[in-house]
Amino acid sequence: MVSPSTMAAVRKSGAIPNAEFLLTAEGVRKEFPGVVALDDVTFRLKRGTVHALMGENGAGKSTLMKILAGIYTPDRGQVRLKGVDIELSSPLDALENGIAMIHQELNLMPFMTVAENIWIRREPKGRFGLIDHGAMNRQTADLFKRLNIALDPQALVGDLSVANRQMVEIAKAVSYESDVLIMDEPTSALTEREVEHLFAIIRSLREQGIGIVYITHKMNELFEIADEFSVFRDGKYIGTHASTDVTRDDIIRMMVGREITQMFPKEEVPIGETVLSVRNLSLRGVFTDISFEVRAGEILGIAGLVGSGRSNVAEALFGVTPATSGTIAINGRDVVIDTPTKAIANRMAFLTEDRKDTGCLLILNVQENMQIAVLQDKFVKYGFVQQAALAEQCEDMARKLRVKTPNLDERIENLSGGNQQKALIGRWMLTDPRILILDEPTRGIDVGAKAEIHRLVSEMARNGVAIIMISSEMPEVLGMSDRIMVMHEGRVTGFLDRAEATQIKVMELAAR
Amino acid sequence: ETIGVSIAKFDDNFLTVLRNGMSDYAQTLNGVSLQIEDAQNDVAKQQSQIQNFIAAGVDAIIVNPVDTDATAAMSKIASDAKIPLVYVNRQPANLDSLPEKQAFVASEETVAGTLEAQEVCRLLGGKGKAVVMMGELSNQGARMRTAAVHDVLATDACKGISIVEEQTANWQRTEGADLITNWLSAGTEFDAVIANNDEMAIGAMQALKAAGRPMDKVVIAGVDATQDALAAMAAGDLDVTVFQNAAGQGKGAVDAALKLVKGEAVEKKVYIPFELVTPANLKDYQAKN
Amino acid sequence: MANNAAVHGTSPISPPTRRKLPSEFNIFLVLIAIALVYELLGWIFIGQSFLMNTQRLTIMILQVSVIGIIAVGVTQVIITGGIDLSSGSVVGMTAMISASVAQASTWPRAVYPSLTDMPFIVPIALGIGIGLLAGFVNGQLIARTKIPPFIATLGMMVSARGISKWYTKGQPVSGLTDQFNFIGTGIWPVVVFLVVALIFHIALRYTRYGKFTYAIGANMQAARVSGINVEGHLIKVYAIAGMLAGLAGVVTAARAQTAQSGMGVMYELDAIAATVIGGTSLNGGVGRITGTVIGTVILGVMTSGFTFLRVDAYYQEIVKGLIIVTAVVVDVYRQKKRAKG
Amino acid sequence: MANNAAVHGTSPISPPTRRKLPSEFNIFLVLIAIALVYELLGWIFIGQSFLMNTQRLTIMILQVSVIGIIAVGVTQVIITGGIDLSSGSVVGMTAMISASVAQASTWPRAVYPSLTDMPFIVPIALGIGIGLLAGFVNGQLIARTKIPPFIATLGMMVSARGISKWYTKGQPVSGLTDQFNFIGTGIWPVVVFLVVALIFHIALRYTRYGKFTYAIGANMQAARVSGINVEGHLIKVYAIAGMLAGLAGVVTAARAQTAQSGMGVMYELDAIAATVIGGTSLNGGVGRITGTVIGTVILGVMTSGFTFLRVDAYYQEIVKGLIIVTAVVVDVYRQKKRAKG
Ligand SMILES: Nc1ncnc2c1ncn2[C@@H]1O[C@H](COP(=O)(O)OP(=O)(O)OP(=O)(O)O)[C@@H](O)[C@H]1O
Ligand SMILES: Nc1ncnc2c1ncn2[C@@H]1O[C@H](COP(=O)(O)OP(=O)(O)OP(=O)(O)O)[C@@H](O)[C@H]1O
Ligand SMILES: [Mg+2]
Ligand SMILES: [Mg+2]
Repeated sequence: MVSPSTMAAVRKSGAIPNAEFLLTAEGVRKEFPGVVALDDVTFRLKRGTVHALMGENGAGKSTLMKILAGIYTPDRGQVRLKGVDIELSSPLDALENGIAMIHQELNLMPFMTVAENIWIRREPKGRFGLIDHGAMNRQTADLFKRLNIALDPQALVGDLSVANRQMVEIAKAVSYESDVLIMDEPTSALTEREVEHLFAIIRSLREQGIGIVYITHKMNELFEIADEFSVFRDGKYIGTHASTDVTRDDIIRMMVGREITQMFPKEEVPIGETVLSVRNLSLRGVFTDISFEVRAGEILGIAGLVGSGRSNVAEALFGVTPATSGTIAINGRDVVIDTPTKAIANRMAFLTEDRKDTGCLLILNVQENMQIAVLQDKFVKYGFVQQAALAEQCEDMARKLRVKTPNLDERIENLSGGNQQKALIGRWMLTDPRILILDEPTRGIDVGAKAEIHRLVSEMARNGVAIIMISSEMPEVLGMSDRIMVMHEGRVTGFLDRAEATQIKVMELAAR
Repeated sequence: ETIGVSIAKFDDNFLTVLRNGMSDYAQTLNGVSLQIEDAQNDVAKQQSQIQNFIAAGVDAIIVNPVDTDATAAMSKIASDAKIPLVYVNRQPANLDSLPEKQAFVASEETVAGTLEAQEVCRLLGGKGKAVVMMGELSNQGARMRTAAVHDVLATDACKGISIVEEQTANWQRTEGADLITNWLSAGTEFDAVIANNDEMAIGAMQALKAAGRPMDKVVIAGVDATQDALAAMAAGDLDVTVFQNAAGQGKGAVDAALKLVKGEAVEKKVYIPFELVTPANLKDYQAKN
Repeated sequence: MANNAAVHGTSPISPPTRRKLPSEFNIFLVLIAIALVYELLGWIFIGQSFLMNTQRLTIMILQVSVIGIIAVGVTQVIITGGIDLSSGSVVGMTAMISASVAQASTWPRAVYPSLTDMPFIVPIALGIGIGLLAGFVNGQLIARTKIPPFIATLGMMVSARGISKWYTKGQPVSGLTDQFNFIGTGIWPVVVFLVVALIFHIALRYTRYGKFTYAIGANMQAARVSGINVEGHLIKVYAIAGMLAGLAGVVTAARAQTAQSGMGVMYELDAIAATVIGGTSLNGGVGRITGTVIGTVILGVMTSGFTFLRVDAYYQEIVKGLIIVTAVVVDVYRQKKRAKG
Repeated sequence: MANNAAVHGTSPISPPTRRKLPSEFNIFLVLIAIALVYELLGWIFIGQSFLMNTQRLTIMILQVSVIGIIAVGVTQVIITGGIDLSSGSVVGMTAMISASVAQASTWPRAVYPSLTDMPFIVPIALGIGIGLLAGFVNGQLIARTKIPPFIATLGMMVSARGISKWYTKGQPVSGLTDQFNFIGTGIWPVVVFLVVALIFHIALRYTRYGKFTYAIGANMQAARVSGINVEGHLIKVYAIAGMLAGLAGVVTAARAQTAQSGMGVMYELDAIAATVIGGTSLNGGVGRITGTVIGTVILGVMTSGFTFLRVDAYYQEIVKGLIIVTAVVVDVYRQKKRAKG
């Protein structure tokens, strides 16, 4: 075993050990209270390759990567860096040994500038040992030019959209000039355009001999960028293959352990009366003149580039940030919705796009998370919560949605992302809505869970619920929607029917 | 014998002298031990301390009341438990109806204000402008001393002295200094500073010096005759202070408590006199307090 | 529980059957430990039992019952992720105001000579009402102007203390009616404390009010999107905390049989300490009244123990600081350990 | 924002150059407004200028310079997302301890008769050292045991106050050497305050120490994965805050030419108020020393103004509470408006 600092010194000296694998993990085990996250897992990363990690939500992908990045220490097993046994006990150890990681959750400092975020701990110093902000901004501009990113180094990260923050994370990871770059679902907040951009960056890094670990739930990305992939299931290592050797169905079978026949189980259901009709809705400076209708049983997809204002429209509909003008009518009657409370009273439901910020009550348990919206008007008598009846409903719902959790008393933060999402869908289904707004319902969700969520959405449509679904994933929008509304910079640029909609047509409208 | 003692506030200079007087005296007596508690200026805490003393089975209790109006409840608790109780330094409101086996040892607060103001009046020759610095507004001593000052300055002999400003500096030296500086900057002119205690008087003195005012033009008066005050008087800066025999009060209280334990008769009120201190009799006091 | 796992799990990894102890259990152990240490030291040094003394058992809780009443309100505020620094000052203010209408006509210097000999319900209602009002103002400030609770309640702390000094120009208010004093005598303060604790224990665990309180503390934004009127609810919570501080003020005045403008100084810190010792997280979303009651009792036991063991007053504060820290350290440590094991 | 929307879009339009006012500008306006109100009221009621008086301008800052020294440390702690309740008590403790080795041999009752007439550097170094130690203990507790900073520093607050009472059994420590007293005379406290403020202004803005401080407060997890030793850094920050409280204690003793165990009571709240009025967010990640200096001066101006306008002592506290709240409300409101407009 060599200490991380010695290894770091060796790396700094420019000596390049000639090992076949940049980074390997053998027989790694990691337990959390009540969960075995990793069990005897093996992973080998070759230099100059893109190695994808695949697996359902909660399979242990992020946990393994966090071990390689020095955030967790494994309970058992051995990590080897360029053939040398090493114990990484802090993120700093990993960074100094050329391992950089883009985390699944954004890890940026919102009140600091883009440049400060990127160079934190490595700020250029000028006179008297003080930080040279000018040099730091120039360095950032150079980096951005190299990566072809158009961002102001002096902008506050808190003012950036999620997509741009993700680009900052990517630039920051690249700036470490590491030998190993781990990317944990870097594209979950990006649309096609930035994804292409990212792939260009990845390809050039690969040519420099850097090893890249790439975690994603998007199958198409796998075939486009990965050289080989490893599959995990329930914390166990299943296998490693070259991505040219297999088909999509093979991978799904390895991940899920069963076949998923239909990715978008959209049913044809009778479309009913108009339920929601929106006229000339505007929010000053954000979106303008949005008009559309949704009918019972209909799924209206909303497509657009990141930042086109889709989420803002949804938030306005639900009264989170009320519109400044325009009207909303439900079942033909004009309604005023300026708070979510009123929206719920009108039997609306809204699954927000940011699970962590506006969805989960992270430190509360699954049941408390599921019941919170329905308590607005049901299961309460004289102020007292009817616990028994409510618990039963939550149990039923969790079973129906196949939420994977030891029990409903488990803190929701210990669930995998996909299961959190299912619990949140359960939160809204309990309210028995007639209008359901879903904002990126399957972001960061594995294929199995995704198919299940799609099935649920179809089922709700069959029961006559009017559904609005915002999604940045083109196949999802095309596969699930009866009609697609496309937005660009806060305006509606067109509607497409299911029959006529294609990826190209949507992109044309979205980029106009 | 064990005597439980509840002191209103530990970080009060005067009460510190009283407390030490008490424990020094107890050490000279055989078999007397004191359990001294700090009520931190909290009535409720003091009441609880008395109850804790009773639970711990002390033989007698000495209380330096935080709030002299809250003594009725304390008297009742002690007399129900049949434990002797002595109030010290601050006059209990129920003084005239104290139950059996209870007594009071102190000096009369109004006397302090009166002695102080009379001497200032004399030094000014009955004419001039004075500023008054009060202690914490919720404190009985502060109110009684201030009232006495007003009374004196209302007498025929001293009517010529007007109070131009009156503010609290919370017994504190730095607050006293800041207050004076604020007054000076507002252009307030005065010939005398009458403070409820020495600390504020010393603060006043420091502020006046810092502002370059000649010290012989201003009469500065305080109460307590603390070491710092006596040193300031020796230096010719402080003109008047009033000696309150803290150690004497402490000793008197312990004596009274011991007598009550033995079932001997004790005066209901034991007064230890205040004494005026001026440069003339300064030497007599430098070894005391 | 083990059954449920099978039901919910797509692939049933059966979880190790964890017997779950309530989180206050830790701190209850700390309480027991402190009491036993005192008991032991008592036998060694004093030759007496610490616990086998009804008088002492009473005073232990009696002396902290006012802190406890405040802490019940503070717990709710802290669960929402806020803080209330004003409670001690509100105690002082409400003690003064309620006492001023509780004076007996026999008292020569009544504040309102025409309002003497009122039935005891009047001063009590007034005290609670003023507290409610102060809390309501806190809540309005926090919910409407979005200033941090720390600052809103710090402002109230300073202002309310000012009001209690101004109210009678610093004069204490005495000569209260026996009726009024009654609720401060004997173990009535303890009864009031425990009843209040019970009510809000039930409110937090079994009512919508409680569920919303936790939800707001866990994630305010998510609570809002889930339809909770966050502003309205926060106002309620701060108003209740103020109301309880008002009640505490009434009890304090009745217990001392007088009101004084300096009453309640620093009580807010003791109440917060009791709450946090009892397991409530200052980050919000976590906490229980049972824990707060235990935390409060720890403070009481500690104080009585000091007197019992004749700990020098100079050391009491030093040790008190250490115990507060140690209690929370033990709690954090045990929770971490349980989370691991 | 309409412009910004375009910026954040994927199409790489170069960002509009935003003219940025520093965020302390708001609070500077509040300061000016308060001063002008006093000026105006001064002419109307007193017939004098409030500001055209060098003596008053000096005392305004002099009387808050100790608070200011503490607030510089507190600002750094709050930027990391923490809080320090112990500073007032540390002032008391360090005042006592440093004064005890600063006594002149002419004083009859020196605490350490063999340590009189020491060169002034000894007591100053000792005071600062003790403060540093207290802060270091705070930092260790917070970083190692993960107890909330509120509790760790509350424990220190109680314990340090206990130590200062115990140290000389409550006796004041007087008869200090002229050398030592010198740093408390004239405008030296103001100079010390401004030098300290300048040093830490530079440290926060232009050194890695500062960047780490902001980073930890903005997102502790992000700071950690960026390779920052979060625990180590927190210990540094709390130690510095303690050191500055120690320095404040030395200045307090030198200014009063004596040390008393009750010194510094409630200073922590004034320091926190000054910090938050100055625009530092209690949520961490945001704040500047310049703002804190302005916030401190606001407190001083307010106090001098009260005396100047002869506001009744009973009303002063009530008004002080209102001003603290109003200052922060104005700041929050203006920031929201700027964010919108
Ligand atoms: N800090 C933690 N405490 C408790 N359990 C955890 C923790 N982190 C992860 N887990 C659990 O470990 C398992 C593996 O989680 P991990 O985040 O590695 O999954 P993943 O494969 O990255 O899933 P996803 O695709 O949803 O990101 C899950 O069951 C998760 O609930
Ligand atoms: N709170 C906010 N502050 C500043 N800008 C905001 C805020 N909310 C949204 N925006 C900006 O408004 C624009 C529209 O954002 P919105 O989230 O509605 O877009 P979207 O199409 O849903 O994109 P995404 O896929 O990222 O959710 C974006 O440029 C976004 O940066
Ligand atoms: Mg993951
Ligand atoms: Mg969106």
